[in-house]
Amino acid sequence: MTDMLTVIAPDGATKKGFDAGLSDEELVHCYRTMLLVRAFDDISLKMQRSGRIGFSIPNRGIEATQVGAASALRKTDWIFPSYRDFGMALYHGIPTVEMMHNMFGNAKDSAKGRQMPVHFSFVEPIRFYSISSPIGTHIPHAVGAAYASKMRGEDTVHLTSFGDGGTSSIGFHSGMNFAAVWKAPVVFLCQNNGYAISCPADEQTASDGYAIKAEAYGMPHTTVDGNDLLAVRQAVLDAAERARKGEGPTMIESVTFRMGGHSTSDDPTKYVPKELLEEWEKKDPVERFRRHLEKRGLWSQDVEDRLRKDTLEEVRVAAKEAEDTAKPGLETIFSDVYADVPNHLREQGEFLFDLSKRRGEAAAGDGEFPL
Amino acid sequence: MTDMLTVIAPDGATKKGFDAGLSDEELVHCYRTMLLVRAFDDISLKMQRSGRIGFSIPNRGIEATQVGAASALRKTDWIFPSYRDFGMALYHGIPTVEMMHNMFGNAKDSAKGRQMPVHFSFVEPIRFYSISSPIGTHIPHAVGAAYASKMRGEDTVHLTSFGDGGTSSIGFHSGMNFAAVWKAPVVFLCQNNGYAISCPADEQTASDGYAIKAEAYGMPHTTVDGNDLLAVRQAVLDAAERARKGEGPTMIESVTFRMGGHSTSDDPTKYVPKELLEEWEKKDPVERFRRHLEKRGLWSQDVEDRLRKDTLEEVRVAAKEAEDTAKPGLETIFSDVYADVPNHLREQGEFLFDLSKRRGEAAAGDGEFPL
Amino acid sequence: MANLTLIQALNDGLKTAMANDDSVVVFGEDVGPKGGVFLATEGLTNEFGEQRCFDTPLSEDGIVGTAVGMAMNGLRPVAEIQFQDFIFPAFDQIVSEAAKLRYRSGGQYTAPMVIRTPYGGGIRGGLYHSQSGEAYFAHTAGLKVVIPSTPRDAKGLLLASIQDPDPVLFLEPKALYRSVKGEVPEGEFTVDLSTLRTVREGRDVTVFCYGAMVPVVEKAAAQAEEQRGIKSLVVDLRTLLPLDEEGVLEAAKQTGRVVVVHEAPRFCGYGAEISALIAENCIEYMEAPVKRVTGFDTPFPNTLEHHYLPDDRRVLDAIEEVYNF
Amino acid sequence: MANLTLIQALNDGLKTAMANDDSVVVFGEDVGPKGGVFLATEGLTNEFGEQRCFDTPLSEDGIVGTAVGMAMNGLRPVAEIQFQDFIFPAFDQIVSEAAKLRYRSGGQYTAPMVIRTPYGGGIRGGLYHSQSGEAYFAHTAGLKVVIPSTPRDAKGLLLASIQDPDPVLFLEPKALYRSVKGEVPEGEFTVDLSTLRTVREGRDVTVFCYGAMVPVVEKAAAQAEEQRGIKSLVVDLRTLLPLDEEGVLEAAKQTGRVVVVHEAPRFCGYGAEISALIAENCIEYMEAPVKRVTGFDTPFPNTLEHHYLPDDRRVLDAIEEVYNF
Ligand SMILES: Cc1ncc(C[n+]2csc(CCOP(=O)(O)OP(=O)(O)O)c2C)c(N)n1
Ligand SMILES: Cc1ncc(C[n+]2csc(CCOP(=O)(O)OP(=O)(O)O)c2C)c(N)n1
Ligand SMILES: [Mg+2]
Ligand SMILES: [Mg+2]
Repeated sequence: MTDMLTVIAPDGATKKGFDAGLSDEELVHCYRTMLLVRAFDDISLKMQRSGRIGFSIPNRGIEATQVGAASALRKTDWIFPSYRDFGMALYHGIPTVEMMHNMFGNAKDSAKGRQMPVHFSFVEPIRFYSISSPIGTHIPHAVGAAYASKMRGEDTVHLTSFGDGGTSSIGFHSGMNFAAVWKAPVVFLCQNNGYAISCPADEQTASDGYAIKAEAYGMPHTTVDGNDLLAVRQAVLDAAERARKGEGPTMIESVTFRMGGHSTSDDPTKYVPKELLEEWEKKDPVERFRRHLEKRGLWSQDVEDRLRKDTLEEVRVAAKEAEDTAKPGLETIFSDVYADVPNHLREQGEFLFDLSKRRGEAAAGDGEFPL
Repeated sequence: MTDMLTVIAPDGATKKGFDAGLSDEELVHCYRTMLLVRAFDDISLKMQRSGRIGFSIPNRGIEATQVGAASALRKTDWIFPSYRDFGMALYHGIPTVEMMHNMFGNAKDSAKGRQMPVHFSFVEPIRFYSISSPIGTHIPHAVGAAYASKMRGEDTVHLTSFGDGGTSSIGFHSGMNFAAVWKAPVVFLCQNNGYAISCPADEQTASDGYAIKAEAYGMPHTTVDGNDLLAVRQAVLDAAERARKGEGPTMIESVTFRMGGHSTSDDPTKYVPKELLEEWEKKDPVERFRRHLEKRGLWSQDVEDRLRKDTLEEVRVAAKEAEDTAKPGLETIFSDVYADVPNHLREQGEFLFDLSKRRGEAAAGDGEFPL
Repeated sequence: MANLTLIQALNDGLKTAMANDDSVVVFGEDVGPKGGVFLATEGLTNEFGEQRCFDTPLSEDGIVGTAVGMAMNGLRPVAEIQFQDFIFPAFDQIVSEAAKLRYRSGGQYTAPMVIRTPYGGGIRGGLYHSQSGEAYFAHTAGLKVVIPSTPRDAKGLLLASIQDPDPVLFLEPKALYRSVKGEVPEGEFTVDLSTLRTVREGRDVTVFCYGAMVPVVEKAAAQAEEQRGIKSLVVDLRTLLPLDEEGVLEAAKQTGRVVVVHEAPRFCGYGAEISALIAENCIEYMEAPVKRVTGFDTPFPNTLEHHYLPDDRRVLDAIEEVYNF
Repeated sequence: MANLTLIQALNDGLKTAMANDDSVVVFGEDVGPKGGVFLATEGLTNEFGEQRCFDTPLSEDGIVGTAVGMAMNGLRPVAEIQFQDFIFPAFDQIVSEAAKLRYRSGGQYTAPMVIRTPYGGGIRGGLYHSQSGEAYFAHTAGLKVVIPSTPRDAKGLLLASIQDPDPVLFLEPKALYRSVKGEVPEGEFTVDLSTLRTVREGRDVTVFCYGAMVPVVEKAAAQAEEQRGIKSLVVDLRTLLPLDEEGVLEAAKQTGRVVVVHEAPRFCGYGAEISALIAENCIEYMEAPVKRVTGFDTPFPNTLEHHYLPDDRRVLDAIEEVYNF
């Protein structure tokens, strides 16, 4: 295994004179964001179990990669995320309630309740690209968007995030190849979290890690300790720098571990060895960063208690508001298929409006379908 | 550029004591096969220009790669060829006339006149897999077939051949990855002939050559001088050996040059620099091997004259026979869609038979359609 | 006979096929130790070993492409695509390769294989875990397209598909995986492909349906009879390609009034072919124009999916409409 | 006005679009220096530079996938797929991404882009250089599907497609590239999408067609009139999705006798939707069942392609059949 870029030692220390380029406030913001992701995870899981939402994706273990990467980007950059990148959105100040609107698929959801939970889409305050379920399809999108930025002479960076499993997708192959040929300003962030649902690395590919796949495309690559927030930040900063200078794309493999199930529908105990999980729990990225803050004198039990209370409260309030928000209107079934609603859709819409009037919304209860 | 495996020096000499493992007869057979490919090319081009056939694919420049690779395989092995691998079929004794039947798409064509010319399919005397126009789709087929052989404990090798452009296809990405994970007995032969139609290497990929792409899959790879028949043979022998021993797949990049157009519809002068072509003409693979035979005392002008006369004659006779063979019957439009002809196809067939009876075959002239 | 859910019947079918034929191999994403996200392949790796039931890398193109290679070289691959929504990366391998191999090679190479995949709505899956793509495949000569709606058919059609000499796309109505239960013969047994199933007899209106819409239509047909005395002939198409066209026309002629139901969008959906076939071939028997009840011509929504999916009320309205035409 | 072939009109359309809008970029395999295998893009790299017209690696998935990214970030990409037969590796990007992006993002991200590709038979291309896949795409909500049949429409519809806010699949009848010539307005001009073109007036039989079948139908219609005095109303659909359904029904009602013609296989082909639409919506006007004249339900053959493709004789027979019904 190629050795990894590391900045924060297990005990939280960094090399003398190392400068992460983050103010104390920003460092604390990073920590708070990770706690916010955990709060979001925990409350979402509870809500899913109690049937208040249908589905969620746990982020436990990946927080440092998400937040470290996000901290290296500007608001003018684009993020082409996977469905396991909550922290990137939260770091850049996308309101928790906006994300909860999506979890509930309500009328205020930017996706208008059309997508499953965790399929976020935002344009403000940063472009957090609409998440698609198919794996890897967003990778060439980042490359095309980057080509456009480059053609206009902007110094915008396009970061696309995907998993270890995502490297087997066709979008990875075409996206990496096109980006390298075009010297497009893209950062390819592969989050190697050990599994693709139940498929472990050695069944996913025979390569020694994932970063080396960049060799196939003549693209520079680095491997970083994904549980080390500052290491991930540094790797993305360097890659973004190259991109802005017109030197082309970089692939970063962030080695981390999915400490939860793949989703709320998954039972990882069926395939994740207990010892492996325990081993990684010792490397918890949040605890690692906490120690770093402590060494810097930015952490105390008070701070901890306040942040945890805050973040839990923030998520609770957001969940409550989202849950109390009305469902999308019937018209959302027919709008946004095209810029204008064509006649056949107008007719189909009128049919449905009329039908639901005749039957009264009563019949429009959810969960009618089994499974 | 990684250095290449070479066996035959430009002057035809090989290192002292080098043994290609080929008898004199076999060495001459290799040479004759290359001449046969050239004869096939030349006559096909003439026939296409005079409208006797619709299309052909030139092989000039690639003969050593085709024949060298074929010479390393057993009759029990499978070849999953590209459309530019005539030499592999001819080396293994697939009758020239069988190939001509396909060029004319007549009743004796193994594809029953359904495919374009050069889309060969054979099962005897070696499995030369049905050629498909879509690039790269045959690569995972070789991997699946290899999995089956491995599962049954056979020592069969599956060689799949594709071009530099083919490495950008999705079949390359999935085929290479699956083969490496499964340790499947596959030899991936990438014929880097400089162009994908008009697209040169540097627009196809940013990698330094193509063999290095195997790194992405944790697969061993070699780069060979593709105009050196014995070097290609050696590389394939070694890869096949690994495969038979259960050590898994190998990727071989054969560096050569397409000295003709992409096809009879292409005008390469629009995009191939004159100097580049001239440079490669000096490296002609047939001449290179001829010198080697001469050094071995296997070549004389008499031999040359006889072989050239022979091969031209063989192709002419084959072409004549194929041209004189009847067209496929109307039923071939409806058979082989499924193992049995379902009712709706039976009805459609009867409709067509009846129609062509009513109109008399007269109306069934070709080339009615423009372009 | 055992009383099984549809997913249990599929699992039973796979076990039966693997036990009776060593050349049957099952693979796909998460089908091994995890047993598939819907547990259709649960226990297979344990029982038959890692060589015969195993996980693959995340590539549908690779899954289908290697299945074609296995099939041409003596195996009987049964590949799983985790959701039909994710089959499109393999579209080229299915449409250009598996479906055309026998034809283009004059029968020298063939692809006897099965691609299993869960399709359809009802699980709050939104755009990408709910689609019904049958029409994309039913337009493809050389392919067979099968959709069961009962546990018995699920096993019998699956075994027939695995034994079939041609490639079969086997679409599984995920909404019915656990919601329907029924008697299923034990061990080897098959249900012939390209045969229709009469779900309910009736002389007033003929309703064609398949997959997860069958129980919905049954419910509507029962209501039509109870509430209005309209007797519906309900036909489960089961095999969409090749279709038993004679059987379809027969069933249409029996009532002269036809409703076609599917979840997929209407425009260029499978129902268009059924509607066209009937209108073109038995116009003289028709008392009313064919009525299609389908999903809307939009992507599949999430929160409002129950408004998108045809339900018994919409089917009942249609039955009455053609009856009263 | 200039007298151009269809391929010249397309080239003129691309030049016009690129000259009037810097955000228009053209790319695909061999579209640069070579000018495309059919020369549709000839001269563009010279005139507009390598940044705006360039070759790509051999990946349709990459071509369409990057086009989506360009489109959402301010460019107007016009991607070429060398043959429609080779579009399937991009099927996922077209169907799952381009077509669904606006919907799934609530309009935050959109994909105004054009995918140009030559389709259809007539060049002795066999299985993989002859296909007509329009039905695979016309079933996809969120996508627009356009097929011109004259040089004028080729340019006008192409410019309208490039300006359209939604993704457009622009299918070009390669058999007509050089065989039809006609007057084409110079400079900027558009032909509205989702409008039909009346090719020939007539009150006896309505024939719906598009692309390369239009000249074939015109020939047959002329024969029908000369030889039998049957006057055909010939309609070129031009935009298959979204379809002008009212216009189609209007044209059908005018004669009550309808023939639908396309090259693609019949089963679940585009003609099924037209046939179903008419049978369902204007049965009371119909004097005869709709007749479909299509390719056979097989892959596309090579040597015998002239038997596979509908020709004027087959169309004429159909016109007479519905006329004499
Ligand atoms: C094309 C496609 N195939 C299959 C799936 C089903 N699926 C959803 S997530 C997933 C695993 C992804 O693993 P990885 O890329 O490592 O990301 P992670 O979930 O570990 O973050 C699979 C197979 C899908 N969404 N898309
Ligand atoms: C999927 C697909 N896209 C495009 C084409 C059109 N095409 C035919 S050959 C070719 C170039 C192939 O180049 P390469 O792989 O280098 O093989 P070569 O012809 O040089 O031997 C292209 C683009 C195709 N056949 N299939
Ligand atoms: Mg993972
Ligand atoms: Mg090449």
